[in-house]
Amino acid sequence: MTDDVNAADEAPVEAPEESLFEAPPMGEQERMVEAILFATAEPVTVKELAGRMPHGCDPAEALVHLRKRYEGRGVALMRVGDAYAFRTAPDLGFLMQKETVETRKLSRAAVETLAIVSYHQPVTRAEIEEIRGVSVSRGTIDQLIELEWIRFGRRRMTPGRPVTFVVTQNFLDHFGLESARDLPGLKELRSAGLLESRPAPATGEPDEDEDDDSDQTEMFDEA
Amino acid sequence: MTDDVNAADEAPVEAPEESLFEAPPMGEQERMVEAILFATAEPVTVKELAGRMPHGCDPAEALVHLRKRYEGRGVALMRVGDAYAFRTAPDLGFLMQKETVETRKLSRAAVETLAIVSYHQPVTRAEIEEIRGVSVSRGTIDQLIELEWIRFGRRRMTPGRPVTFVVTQNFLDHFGLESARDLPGLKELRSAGLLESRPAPATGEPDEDEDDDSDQTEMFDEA
Amino acid sequence: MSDSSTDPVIDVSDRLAAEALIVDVDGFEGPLDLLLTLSRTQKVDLRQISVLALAEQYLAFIDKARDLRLELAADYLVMAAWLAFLKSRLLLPPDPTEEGPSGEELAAHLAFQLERLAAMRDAAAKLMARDQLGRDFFARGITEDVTRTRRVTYTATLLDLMQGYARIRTKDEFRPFVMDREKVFTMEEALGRMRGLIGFAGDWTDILSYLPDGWEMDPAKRRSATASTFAASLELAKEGRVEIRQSDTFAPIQIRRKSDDG
Repeated sequence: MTDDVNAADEAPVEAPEESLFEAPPMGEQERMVEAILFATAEPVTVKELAGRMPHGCDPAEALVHLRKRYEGRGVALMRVGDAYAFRTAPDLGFLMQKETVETRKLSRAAVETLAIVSYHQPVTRAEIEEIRGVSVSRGTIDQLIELEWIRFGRRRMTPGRPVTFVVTQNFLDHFGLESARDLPGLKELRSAGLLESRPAPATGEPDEDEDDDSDQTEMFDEA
Repeated sequence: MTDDVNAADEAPVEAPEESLFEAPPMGEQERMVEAILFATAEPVTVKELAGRMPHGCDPAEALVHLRKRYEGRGVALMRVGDAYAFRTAPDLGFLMQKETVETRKLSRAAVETLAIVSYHQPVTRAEIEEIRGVSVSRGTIDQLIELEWIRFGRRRMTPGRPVTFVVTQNFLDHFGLESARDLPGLKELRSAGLLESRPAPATGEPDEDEDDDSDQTEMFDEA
Repeated sequence: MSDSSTDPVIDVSDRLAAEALIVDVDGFEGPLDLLLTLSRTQKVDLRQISVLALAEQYLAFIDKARDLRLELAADYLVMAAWLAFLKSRLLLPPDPTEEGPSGEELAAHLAFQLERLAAMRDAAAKLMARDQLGRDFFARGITEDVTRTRRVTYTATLLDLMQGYARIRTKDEFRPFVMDREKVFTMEEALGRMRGLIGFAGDWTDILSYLPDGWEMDPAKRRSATASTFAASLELAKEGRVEIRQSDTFAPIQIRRKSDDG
């Protein structure tokens, strides 16, 4: 067309949208590409850019300039297939993640398992299951380990050498305990009204609590 | 940590997300703001920016730098109320036919009501009617609320405690206004006394007037 | 705000406009809007407008509309009445005994209202003429959602923990209660026992003597065994194998084997 050698040298004064036959200066073209890539909902091909820009524009060249301009910036001009788009600089991806911390209540199974570990540590999985009267899912244990509330203790010196679980310092911190021994015994729980169920029938084993405590102490000394 | 005095002088190579106690260099902060604002179509408040950036960052300052950087580019950093957003330069709108959102043409009543709310805010429905000399149909208000251009403001502390209407951030964003103070001709209109709600001489409710003015000033200062 | 849009020289256009007004009466947004349009025919700044002339124009308009039997909304008529009143006030010399605002005050307020409405119209036009989002300037097309990494932290209180433990332990305590079933002497057990013994019971015997060994002392056990033994006795009586008697209320219940004749 009328693109002659001098066209590029001309001053970028004239309104670009009017110059149908003379391409706007490269700086303007760069702005155009920038605006189009910014506003378009998907990556844009060079062909598409050329179609949307005034006649005689060279989007490919404008892209080269633009890409350079965005080097090291917070967004980068990226090639996506044969199209182009602005993308967040890879190192800033972390800004696109808003961590919403959602606090959920621990499941009943987890609470019970944790309670058993804290009262009976070191305790094996089989023992937990015996006390709870139901099997303990792998997930429950994993969750408590992930929360860093329980960890593996020493292996029990019994056949099969099962691993034991003990509570962690994190656990003590979270529950505001100096040591797991500070956990209230059953009797205290009952007097505090924490045993929602009726007191044990007539036979009540009054020394159980004591047992508990002593057991526990023993266990902790071991741990 | 290993952050010593020289750390600040060093190139911004180190991962910014780690420096909990030392803010990343301003250049980095600028990149972060750029990335965050590029990633969303909605204006982002300074507070929100600060919330997403590492500790100790000063997004307000980064915004100043960033705004300067984008001056004259194909996209511009715009202030919208107390939020910021990137928008394509208005002179390049012609490139964006594809993106143009066909908006329902507002009725004359809606346009006038919108203008009255924006210039007189906070304004009651009765005041809008007084200015226009006709009753305002429910649909007109509804339409403007639906467009999220106006919203309910505080109730007026006058008998009946009427609700007031004010314009929204969306309104500012849509019309490219930094704040309601930047409405065209606002100052002239005010000095001409045309933003007063003068009661008709026959039925004098002079105190309503006072309230009005003070509220309004407050509102605009706030904005 | 000057209405320079129409050529001020030609009077005819005004008349045509005024006529057009009548045709377009529905196109007005109320009497104030009509007044504002009429005022434009005065070709002066709204601040210098002759309210008297305007009132006359308006009243003339209303008269014409009536002649044409156009239905006018009530507020147009109210305005007409008010303007007629205003006109009379403006024309007559002020009566010092009369209360209320003077004609000038009323006229000034009307002029203010018109000016304000015109100003708002102007402002509205300026507002709509601004560059608009989605029409002249555009927001980011490819938005990146802030991936909300929902980090779930689980929490439990010490109370949860203790309650959990209590729950388990009370379940434990419940087990001995289940064991208590050992203290229950079922009717089946009683039947089995009595079937074995009944053959030896030729004479009336207190059923309490049929209680199993060791069940007499513990009250709970005795209650259970007594009940089941009694029930078993009834069952045996039904089978026709024993006879039951009780001499008096609360007296011992006695049974004996029924003499079998076959």
